[in-house]
Amino acid sequence: MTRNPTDLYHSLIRDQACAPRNFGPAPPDWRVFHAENPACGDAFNLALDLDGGRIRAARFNGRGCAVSTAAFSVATELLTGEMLEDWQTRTEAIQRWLAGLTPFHPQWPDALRAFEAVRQFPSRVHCAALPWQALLKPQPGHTEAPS
Amino acid sequence: MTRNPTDLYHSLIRDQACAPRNFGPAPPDWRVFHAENPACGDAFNLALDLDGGRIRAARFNGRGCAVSTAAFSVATELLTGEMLEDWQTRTEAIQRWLAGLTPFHPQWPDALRAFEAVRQFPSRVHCAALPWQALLKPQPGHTEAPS
Amino acid sequence: MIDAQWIAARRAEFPFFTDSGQPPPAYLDNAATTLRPRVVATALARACTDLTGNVHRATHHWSEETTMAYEAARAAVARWLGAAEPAEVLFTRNATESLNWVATGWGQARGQPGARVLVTAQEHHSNLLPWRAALQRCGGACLVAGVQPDGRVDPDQWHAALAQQPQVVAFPLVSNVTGIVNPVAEWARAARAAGALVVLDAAQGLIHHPPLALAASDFDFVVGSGHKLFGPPGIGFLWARRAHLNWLPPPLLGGEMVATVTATTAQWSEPPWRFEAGTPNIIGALGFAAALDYLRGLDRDQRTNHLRALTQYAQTALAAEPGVRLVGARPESAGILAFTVEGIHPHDVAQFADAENVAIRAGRLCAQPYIEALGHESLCRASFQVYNDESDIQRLLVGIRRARAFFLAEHKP
Amino acid sequence: MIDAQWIAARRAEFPFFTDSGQPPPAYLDNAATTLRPRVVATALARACTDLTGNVHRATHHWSEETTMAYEAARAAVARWLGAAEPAEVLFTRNATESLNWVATGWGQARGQPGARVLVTAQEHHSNLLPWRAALQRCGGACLVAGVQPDGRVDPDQWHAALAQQPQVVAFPLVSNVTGIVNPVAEWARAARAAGALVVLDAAQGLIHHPPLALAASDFDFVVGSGHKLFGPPGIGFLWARRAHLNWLPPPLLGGEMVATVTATTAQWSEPPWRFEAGTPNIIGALGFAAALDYLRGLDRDQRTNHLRALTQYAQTALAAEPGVRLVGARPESAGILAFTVEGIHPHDVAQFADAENVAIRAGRLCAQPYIEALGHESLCRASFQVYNDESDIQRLLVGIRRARAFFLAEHKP
Ligand SMILES: Cc1ncc(COP(=O)(O)O)c(C=O)c1O
Ligand SMILES: Cc1ncc(COP(=O)(O)O)c(C=O)c1O
Repeated sequence: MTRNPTDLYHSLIRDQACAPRNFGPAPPDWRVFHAENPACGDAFNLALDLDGGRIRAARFNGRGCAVSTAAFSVATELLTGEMLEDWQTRTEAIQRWLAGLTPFHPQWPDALRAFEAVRQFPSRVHCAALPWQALLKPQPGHTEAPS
Repeated sequence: MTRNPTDLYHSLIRDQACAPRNFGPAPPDWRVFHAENPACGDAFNLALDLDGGRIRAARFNGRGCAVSTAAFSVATELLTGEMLEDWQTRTEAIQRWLAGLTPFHPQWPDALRAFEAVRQFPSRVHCAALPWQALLKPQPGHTEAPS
Repeated sequence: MIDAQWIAARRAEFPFFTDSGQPPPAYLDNAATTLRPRVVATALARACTDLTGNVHRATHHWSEETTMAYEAARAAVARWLGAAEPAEVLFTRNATESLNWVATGWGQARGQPGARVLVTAQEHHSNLLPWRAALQRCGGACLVAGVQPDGRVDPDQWHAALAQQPQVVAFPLVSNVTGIVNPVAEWARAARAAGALVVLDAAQGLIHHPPLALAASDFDFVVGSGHKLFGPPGIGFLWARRAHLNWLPPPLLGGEMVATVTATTAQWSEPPWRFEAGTPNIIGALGFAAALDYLRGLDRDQRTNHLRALTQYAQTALAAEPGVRLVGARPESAGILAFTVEGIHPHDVAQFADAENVAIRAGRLCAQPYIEALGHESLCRASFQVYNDESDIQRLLVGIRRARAFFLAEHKP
Repeated sequence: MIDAQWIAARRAEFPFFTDSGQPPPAYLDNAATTLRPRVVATALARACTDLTGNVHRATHHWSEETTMAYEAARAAVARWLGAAEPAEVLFTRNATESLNWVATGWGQARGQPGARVLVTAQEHHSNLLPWRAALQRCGGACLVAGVQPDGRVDPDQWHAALAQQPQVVAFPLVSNVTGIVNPVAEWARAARAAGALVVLDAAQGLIHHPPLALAASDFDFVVGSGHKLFGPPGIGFLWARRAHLNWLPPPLLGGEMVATVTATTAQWSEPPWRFEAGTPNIIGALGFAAALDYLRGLDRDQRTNHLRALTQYAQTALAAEPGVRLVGARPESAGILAFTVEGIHPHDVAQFADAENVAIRAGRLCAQPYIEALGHESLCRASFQVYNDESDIQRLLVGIRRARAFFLAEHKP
């Protein structure tokens, strides 16, 4: 055991987890995305105020661990003012980076680097990936199980 | 490997397998019992001419290995003149003896001892037990599978 | 009665400890899966090397020997469970599969519109979802007996539901979340008296439980997993009374389980083989039997006393820890302790525990409805075994304190 | 090209030979299950000892390591099969279960009254009974392409049945009875062109087959078993195209395969985990991966040449033996040889072979309809692997001669 959890909880992650930005309910006409991490019981809604394809504002709501909370908090900041589609096409690559499979993409915003240490903690990759997974899951977007 | 197959094929077994007694079709009004050994593909009918509970005559039909053929041949000889129920209540005990779990019962006819060596050949126990299993399976007696 | 020497002797039997440095790691995730004693690894390697050929198939002596070894493992499980005969024990891959076989098979053979199955709000998903699916298919309804705030199943709700005459009553021996031990003998008696089939999910807690003596019990089906009993993962059992094996449809069709196949029909083999289509996990079965052997070699009273003492120690220590709240903790807990740390997500607590070389589990614990009924979204869980001692609990406390120091201290510069 | 030195090197890798005396036993039951090289036993023991905790469940690093090892085994199988991604590989207990999952799942999701599934008269029961059951449930019909007297599937019948537009076309890579290698790439192309789902039972013959390169193939589902590939029993695979895993219903419900469970609903996890409910056979998966590693280390050409040469040697030797009749023997046989001995039941032949320390299989070989189509009730089968040589065949001949001497000589005194 040489991994240090304080690496994982990079100061940005801790800050955003303890004082998340853009947290709370969103107006009902915003588009809602949903993601869960069944292993830890995290469940979040990400709400986007869309103007055509552009994200005017983003908010999130729900409960989860420090890493997933911070990931959503950071995501709301990054997404504001961006084209939704641009980030939707990026989510696969971000998840691959988090999983340690590919290097950081130079065109991604630096704030994402706060999650660099997650790459050493395989069971936390899902937490950090959660907002990006959500982007591909507009509600209702799950496979509805038959029971 | 110290087991010798010629032990298994005790002279009585070989004789009865090569020249089975009471072999061939039986009149249609005889009561038919059926047993199979799926592992080797043995399948036999045992037909009894019943007078009340007493077996007037017994015949068998089908195809199988030397051990099962001899077992049916011997069984037809042993059963003739006996009460069906007496042998039905005995079949469990005979199978247990064949499986090597219990000693030979002094009241059983000596001819059964020809199958003594089967006890050293676990995969042949089923073959020798087949006629006794059949006794509990008057036709139709199998679980009909749904396909 | 925490006997350091006894624990040291246990640790010496588990490569997990002998292969790791000092201080020994604190493995407190035993409810997920137990560690495996060296004898089990040896049994697997030996079975892999010594057993040749397939079971129940060939005339050659190697196959006969393999068959005998596999059937001896079945007999060992049957003996351990107090079953009437080995044929009542089916080898499955795990308790989840066992429960699916019972629920799906019952639904196919006996499910009717309006049929009712009674479960508890305490269920592991594996004893809930198969029943819901089976009932949905046959047009029946699932009755769920709720839990009290203390985590126990509400007896009034349970008896009221039983009065609705469910065809099946299923419940867990021990909750995998809170370690609560259910009054299963009493429930089984009542359910049987009400004419229901009684299904016991014994995946959790069987390792510490007095012998179930199934032959003389009121249970109809009992399931468990080898990997919670010091055995390897991938092997479990379904015990069923002989009579039920005659109506339970075989879950898988194909080689080995069939006696005769014609162009349009098929006749199944006898139980238990009817339920074991294809080549089974022979090596896993032998590993499981070796684990039961190991378990039988440990004095039961000593095990029980150790577990009780350590659980009480842990309950006391965690209850006294600032910010920690126990969930559903009871004196009779089967070595499982659920808790939360105020203001910190269980996942983050577990991460800090891991940094201290302490394994605990965090999350929904495959029992989401139960956890929500207790007012939580996720929990931390520590669970104990023969190789755990007080220092493991102390190390867990260190992890908790570090997590609190990190997250709750004033951290802005 | 039977290279004694190469065979000796192989034998040294299998404890079966190094642990037994001289002459080495002749294990000719490889179509039932292969022997296991030492590296597999080592891998099992190591996985049992070194892997701690459950997969996909916990935050602690032991569980993470176990998860990574298990997923690496999945990736190894996927690579070996040439799958597009590891998520297309589901771990099952054996090929039989894999086929049941496909047939039952297809029936549930897509079975319709009047649906048709085309199989061949060559099928192992495991690729026949699940389809018949699924079709019976949905009110469909099973089309069976018959075989020619030489044991091969009749191409006219097969194409005529395909013209009836079956929804599914299933066939074996290699017959487990005669070793006949089917033109599976050609069939798959035709079946796909006809709009059918293509299911390949690769339980038999995969070990000798050139890489299937599944991603670029015309198959939709492929199944196999580790124990026929030098791996342990109790672990198999179902490969399915990613798109199919979205409609295939999960066969077992419970822990691990579910994401969210509410009072009335449940949302499944992503494939492949959706299909692996409960604690999986982690150790078996690692043993399987070790076996594939071993297999990959053996030069493919050398293996193929060895097998072809030995099969031809055996075909020639047995064909020349008085009283022996080959059944369905062909030059391209995948190391399997079916035969009868006139006047002696196959079971009795196998018994005399066993007395010579020769393992062969006798009986219906889990393919009763095929054997009956070939005009038999049961057969003897010898099947070959990298560790077999000519002396094994010679010893089999001795057994056959002894059986004939015993049963066919004038024996009355
Ligand atoms: C062609 C074929 N299909 C299916 C099977 C079933 O394999 P398993 O017993 O591993 O499920 C076999 C094995 O005998 C086989 O040869
Ligand atoms: C109460 C209970 N039931 C069922 C299961 C499922 O066990 P398995 O994963 O071995 O199928 C578990 C294991 O977590 C359990 O604790």
